[in-house]
Amino acid sequence: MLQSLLLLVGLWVFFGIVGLPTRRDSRLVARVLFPLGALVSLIFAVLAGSFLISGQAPQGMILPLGLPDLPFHLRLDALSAFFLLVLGLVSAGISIFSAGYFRAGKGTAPGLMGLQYHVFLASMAIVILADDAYLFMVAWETMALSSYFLVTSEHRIPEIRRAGFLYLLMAHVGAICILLSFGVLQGGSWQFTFGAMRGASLTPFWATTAFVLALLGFGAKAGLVPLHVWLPEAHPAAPSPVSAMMSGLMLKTAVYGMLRVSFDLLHVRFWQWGVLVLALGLFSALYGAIFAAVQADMKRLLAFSSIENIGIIFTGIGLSIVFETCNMHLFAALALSAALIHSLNHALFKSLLFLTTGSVLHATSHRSLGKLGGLIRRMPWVASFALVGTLAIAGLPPLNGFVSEWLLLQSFLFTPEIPHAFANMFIPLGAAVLALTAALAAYVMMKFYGIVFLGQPREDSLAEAHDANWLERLGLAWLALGCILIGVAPQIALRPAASVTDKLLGHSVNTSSIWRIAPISPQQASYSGMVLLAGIVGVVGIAFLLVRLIAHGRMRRVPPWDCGYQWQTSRMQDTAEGFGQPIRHIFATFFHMERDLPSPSDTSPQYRIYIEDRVWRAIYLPIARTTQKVADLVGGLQGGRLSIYLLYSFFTLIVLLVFVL
Amino acid sequence: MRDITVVRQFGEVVLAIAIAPLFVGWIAQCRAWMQNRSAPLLRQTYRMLRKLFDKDAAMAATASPLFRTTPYILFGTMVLAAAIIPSLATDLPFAHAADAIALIGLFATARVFLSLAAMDIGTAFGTMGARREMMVGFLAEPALLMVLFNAFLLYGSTALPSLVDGYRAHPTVIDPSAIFAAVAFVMVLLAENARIPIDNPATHLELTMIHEAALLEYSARHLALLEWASGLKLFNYACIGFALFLPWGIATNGADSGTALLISIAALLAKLVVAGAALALVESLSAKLRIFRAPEFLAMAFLLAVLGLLVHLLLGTKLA
Amino acid sequence: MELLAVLALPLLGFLLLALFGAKRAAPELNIAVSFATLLAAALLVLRVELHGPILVWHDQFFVDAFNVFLVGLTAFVGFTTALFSRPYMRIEEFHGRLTPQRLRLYHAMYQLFMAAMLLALLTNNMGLLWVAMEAATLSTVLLVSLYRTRASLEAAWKYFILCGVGIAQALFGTILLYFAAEKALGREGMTALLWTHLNTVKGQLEPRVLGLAFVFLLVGYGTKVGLAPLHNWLPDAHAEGPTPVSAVLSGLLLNVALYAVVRCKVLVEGSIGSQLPSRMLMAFGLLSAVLAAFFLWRQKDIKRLFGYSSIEHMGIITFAFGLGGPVANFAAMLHMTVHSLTKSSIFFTAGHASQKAGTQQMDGIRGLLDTNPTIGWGLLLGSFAILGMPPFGVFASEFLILTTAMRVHPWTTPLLLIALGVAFAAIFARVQPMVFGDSEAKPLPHSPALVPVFIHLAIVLTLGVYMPPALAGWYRAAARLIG
Amino acid sequence: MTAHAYTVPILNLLAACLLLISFAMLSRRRTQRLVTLFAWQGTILFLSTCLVAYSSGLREIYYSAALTLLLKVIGLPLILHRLIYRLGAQWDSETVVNIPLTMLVGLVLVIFAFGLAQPISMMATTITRNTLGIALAVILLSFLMMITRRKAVTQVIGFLAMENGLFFAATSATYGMPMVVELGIALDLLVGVFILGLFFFQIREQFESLDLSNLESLKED
Repeated sequence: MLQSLLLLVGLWVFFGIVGLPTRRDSRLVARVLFPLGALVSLIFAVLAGSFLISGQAPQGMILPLGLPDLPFHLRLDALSAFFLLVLGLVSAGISIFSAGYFRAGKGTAPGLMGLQYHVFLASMAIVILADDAYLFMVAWETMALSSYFLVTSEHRIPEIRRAGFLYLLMAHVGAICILLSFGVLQGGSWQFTFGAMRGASLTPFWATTAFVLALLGFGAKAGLVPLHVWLPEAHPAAPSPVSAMMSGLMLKTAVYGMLRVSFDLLHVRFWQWGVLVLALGLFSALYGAIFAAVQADMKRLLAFSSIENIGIIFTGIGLSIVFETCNMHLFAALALSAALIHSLNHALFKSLLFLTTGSVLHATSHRSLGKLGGLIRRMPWVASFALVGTLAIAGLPPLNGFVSEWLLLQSFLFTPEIPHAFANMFIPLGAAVLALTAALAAYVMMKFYGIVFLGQPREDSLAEAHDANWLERLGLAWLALGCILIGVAPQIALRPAASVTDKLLGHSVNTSSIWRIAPISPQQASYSGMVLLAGIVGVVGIAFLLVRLIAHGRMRRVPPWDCGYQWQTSRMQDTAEGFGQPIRHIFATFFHMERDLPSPSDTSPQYRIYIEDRVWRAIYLPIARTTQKVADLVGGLQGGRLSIYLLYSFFTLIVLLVFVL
Repeated sequence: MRDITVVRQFGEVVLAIAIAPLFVGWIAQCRAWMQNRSAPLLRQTYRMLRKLFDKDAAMAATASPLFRTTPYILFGTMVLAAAIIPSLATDLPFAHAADAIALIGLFATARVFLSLAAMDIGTAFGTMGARREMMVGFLAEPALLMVLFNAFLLYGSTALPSLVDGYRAHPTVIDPSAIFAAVAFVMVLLAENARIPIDNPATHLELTMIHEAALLEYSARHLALLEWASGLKLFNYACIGFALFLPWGIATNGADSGTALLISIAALLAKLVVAGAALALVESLSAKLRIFRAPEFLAMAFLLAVLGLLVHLLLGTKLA
Repeated sequence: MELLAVLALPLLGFLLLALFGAKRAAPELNIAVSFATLLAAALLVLRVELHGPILVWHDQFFVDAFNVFLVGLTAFVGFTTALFSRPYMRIEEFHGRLTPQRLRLYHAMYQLFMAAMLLALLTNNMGLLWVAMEAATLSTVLLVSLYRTRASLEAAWKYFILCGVGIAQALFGTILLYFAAEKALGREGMTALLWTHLNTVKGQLEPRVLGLAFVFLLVGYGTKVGLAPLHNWLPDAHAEGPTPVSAVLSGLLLNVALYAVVRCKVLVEGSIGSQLPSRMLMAFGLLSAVLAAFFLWRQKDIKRLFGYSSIEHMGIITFAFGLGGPVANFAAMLHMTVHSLTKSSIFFTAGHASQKAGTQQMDGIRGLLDTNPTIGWGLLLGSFAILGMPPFGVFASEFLILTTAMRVHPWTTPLLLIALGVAFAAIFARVQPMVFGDSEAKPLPHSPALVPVFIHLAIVLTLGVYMPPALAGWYRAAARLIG
Repeated sequence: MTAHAYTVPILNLLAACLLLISFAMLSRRRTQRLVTLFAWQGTILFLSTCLVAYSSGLREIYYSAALTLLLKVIGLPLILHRLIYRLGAQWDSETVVNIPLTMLVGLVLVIFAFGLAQPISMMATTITRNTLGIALAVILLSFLMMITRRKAVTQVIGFLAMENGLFFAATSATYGMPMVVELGIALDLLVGVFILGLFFFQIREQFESLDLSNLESLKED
């Protein structure tokens, strides 16, 4: 199993290299290599899934590479299998879409792009398979590097370069934190294999240090507030399939790492850890949702929504840690499965949405919401797939987004008394924030879909927008199908998640029932998307027939009424800023806003609003300024005068002499 | 046994569909009395629906399929919701398919579809209505969830029927948090159903309307379905309220004799009459808020609900 | 006798080139001699690998696990630099910055420099080590001042004075060492300064004297390593000398100087039996790494930038040697190897890049990937390698160093984190615009020789994912030796 | 040996002279004077080395004494004089920073050096052991001189004086280093001075003066 998985990874790299020589001609890469890559992804998913369902024992393997005392260890267990499953399922869709998407043009040559893309894919797989710190770090940074190249594929645009720089910087600093965390974890055994780390016994202080460092590192990659700043820059900069990969899959590797370290290596030990993660997750969720609501660029909007979803996932993780440390294993399992399933769901619908933005970009070459609109008539396919994604990410039944949020709320609800008063008070508040976030997400996605696809085109150029080609449609359809299936039959996702929690926590939620999920017990809570869907479809159908029987089908096409208002243009629709207005109004404290409103007498009124992340001013700019100050200070040492230099070495000598005296 | 429950389920749904417009009419009547106007007939709402069904639909030229299917979807979701809520009896097959959280999900779905449809035509007022609808929604929804959480925590279940059963099992218990929850719930109900002080269903004053702005482009049968759906929504909310705070008379598990059913129907009607009157009273006594004040109103509801939750955790009665 | 060849060939080359250095074929001759040296060194290394350490000529010369890989490295980088300098110097001549006479000086001094460093590595006699270091300084002084511009003269002058004074301290340290040693070993047969002998009797050496000696040796050789605050000569010399010289300075000279320091540390620590020398090394290393990182933040000149980056990495290596223990020493030697390979390759690309742009100011260098992809990719990958991005070897050593530090001296890790983070931000922020974007630079008169760049990077990459057992064996043995 | 009765005091006397010359160098303004002083320093070094050689009866010390005579008494001063003459620098003097202060610092250094050398010289077996402290003091003083000087030539003289100090230390502590090393050092020194000579001219033609204030352009700005 493991060998074949490795072989598949090798295949990916091989495809990438094969495509390299084709300089400007993209046919081979697009029409052959990407589809093949998608096929490999599919097989990948099948293998991982079968491993997961069959519940086999973990498989290990050692490659004769790496450092002399530390060859590359690989290991396939339930946790990694689950994330490999996610990787395979989603990347299959993305690769197919990319086959239709990437064309020769400005920016990186297709061959090189293909190489970077597949290396990115492979490195993510290795990150998940790695079983020693060194291989993990190598794969981790390779992942960052390849994605960096993908992000900066259109490096002639300064903003994109800036985004790439910020991204790689954050990634690198985060990586160093993870590395230090491993340094603590090996616990003086000088064995960097995860196996040794599992066995290492750490004092509470060191364990907490390792945990916090890991949280910093993985949080930076996952985009937890306040380490999220790179995310809304990098995602829009990248080509859409890459954004889909980063948001849908790369962030999940960070989730994986967090789970691996906290549950598998550190065997969660203190409830305070859980509360910390919980607080961070909730804050990020709310923060992301609020900022997504005020964005005017569709990809930035989706990026912030990624921050929100990551926040939700970490909320689940934190909750699960709290429960686990309070010996409520069943609820821990519930919360963890919620987090896992939400990872899968987010991977599905977020990549779906990013891909649709890609199609929209190709069709209209506009990213700003203020220039789009009415595309549902020009590109019905993309619009309908996007609708699925929108409803799913908005957490509406009967689609998959609702399932994970439902599970998470369940785990929030049925918390019997937690022995720690504060945690106990914290839980319901958390539930409240989560509910608010979910509702906000609905608002955000409504804005996204409504402005891009509904209403009147805001630009004349949109008239000749064309629908996606068949390969792109195939990719979109694949992901949309995933959203629907998991929504209707949550067991598909719950079973694998349960087998993960079985291995990780020794408990798992009840997945006995076929047609509904009742994680704890049917008396307490149960949900069946299937029945719900059937119910809606049934009632709608009956209603439709009845209406047609009782009444008539007569209908006239008329110009819109709009309260009889006559001179209406497409410019009178709400803009993205308009939709953001209530949020800006309610959560004003979150933003740093600069507005200039036109005066009534203004003949050519200009309305401009500039919204900035407070985090910049609060954290990052001060850091930059201090660095600059210190650098100036240090610069004084190199004053250019030889006698001063001699003085330095003289004093060094004297000081050291005094030291040894 | 099983078929009986199915029959009961079906009967409940039919009843809900049937009397929802009546409830709306009743409220209108009460309001008229209180504002000593001459009241419309009780069956005025039915008439209006019939008239609308007869009319030819005038569909905006730019409308997409989404716009046309939305009324049916809205109606469908509301009917489904009615099927989930234990208005008459508690052992309902559908209740196992979707608990209270799913119920809120359903309402959210309905809202999102309505707003999307409102944006579809691309008129100024349509989009405005959609935006405001969602704004009210994203504040009201969590508030409602929090209200439900109180009961959930108390009875350890998210299925409304089991909540009712729980109440019936311990009729004496009154949780101190209930009072917060009740107030919050009423506020949410007002907001969600486009009632004063948030919105006024009676007017089409462009700048203040919320719900009506969303329906602006609809006509004839589509409008009828939407009106009916909003009537159902109000009815559903009322029933949720009953299930949470005054569950008396609802036929619980086991008690599925005809008499119990009759009692429950009678109880439901009585409650509706009172509730309608009370609602009308509230609406007549309060003035409509500026749109900017609406968030504060709902935030208040949300905070009340959360407060109730904390109160429950502090000095709530613990049940086995 | 490979060892003799290794020492004699560069000297021969020095004489030849001093005579014919101005000829058209001088660069080729230079390459040939360097290649011969490389071959000899390869044979020597092979011999050591097969038959173990060597100790010859009344024990005056020796090769053990610690210096064998350095010998190989020095000869190798010497050869590749000679390869690179052929077109580079031709271009400089074409641009009229150099005359054939200067080229003769350059070639002769280049070989002399190689000879001096190989001698420094191979000699067993601490006194000769000092002489060799001084010779290396003198030859490089002439190389740094090759252009005879104001800036280059100033740089060379500072280099000469600072390193001269430093080396003088080292001499005093050596004298003290001898003073302590002669009691243990006696004056006869000049064995008193032989490292191997000293190492055997280090327990009996007078701790007080050795403590004092170490301070002088550390300050002396440390100046050449470029440890802050003795580093001031380094950026000037790197920026103003011709690029091949910057490459060998960074790639080889610093290594050799550090090698000398470590040899001394082994003796002293064995004698005084306290951790003091290690502590000193750690302090110097940390200080250099942090200061250099902040210096990097304010650079405008590309070669100056990478000069400071050399200081930073030397700091890290010194810190690692200070940490001690098998893992840290191992990592330190690995870092020595990969750093010299990476840094020299970076200087190669940087040199061509600035030749192309006609300036060393980084604002003037833009869009390398456009105009000359090989240079662009070389510089980009090289920078990523030096910044410790896997799978390049630099990451492997930093991985080991950081994890060790985290266990042994956790309080140092925040400083290291700051140093690495700031350095990353500084270098990357400057390399990215040079590599990406558009550019309007003219093509070069001679096609650049970038084969060495990619050979170096390939080796560094390999070391990141696979280490040949022989090398690992030497590292381990040397790590044990250093303790 | 009875010789020791005289040799040791004489040696100490010579050492004292050495220290005195170093202080004189620290205070001298005129470049040419400095060269002369440097020559004197070499002479004293030569004498003391001969004395040590005589008293210890070691052949090789005679060689190194000869080396000193050639290099430090005749060779280098001659070269320096020629240089200064050729550079036309014989009359130029420089403003040394506040001589009394420098003297004070020098004094402190001497004390420091003695304190440092005291315990070590106790261990020495040589008859000249007490002079080790003086050697160290000479080194530090010439270091101080290099720091305070502004002119290229004077800085070099300081550098050479430091070499003298080192040589003196070698002889006084251990009767000199092994011959190979001695030769190597001497060679390096010679080459170094040649290179410096080269430099003077290059610097002159570039900057029209040997004032080090010209060589301060390479810095962080």
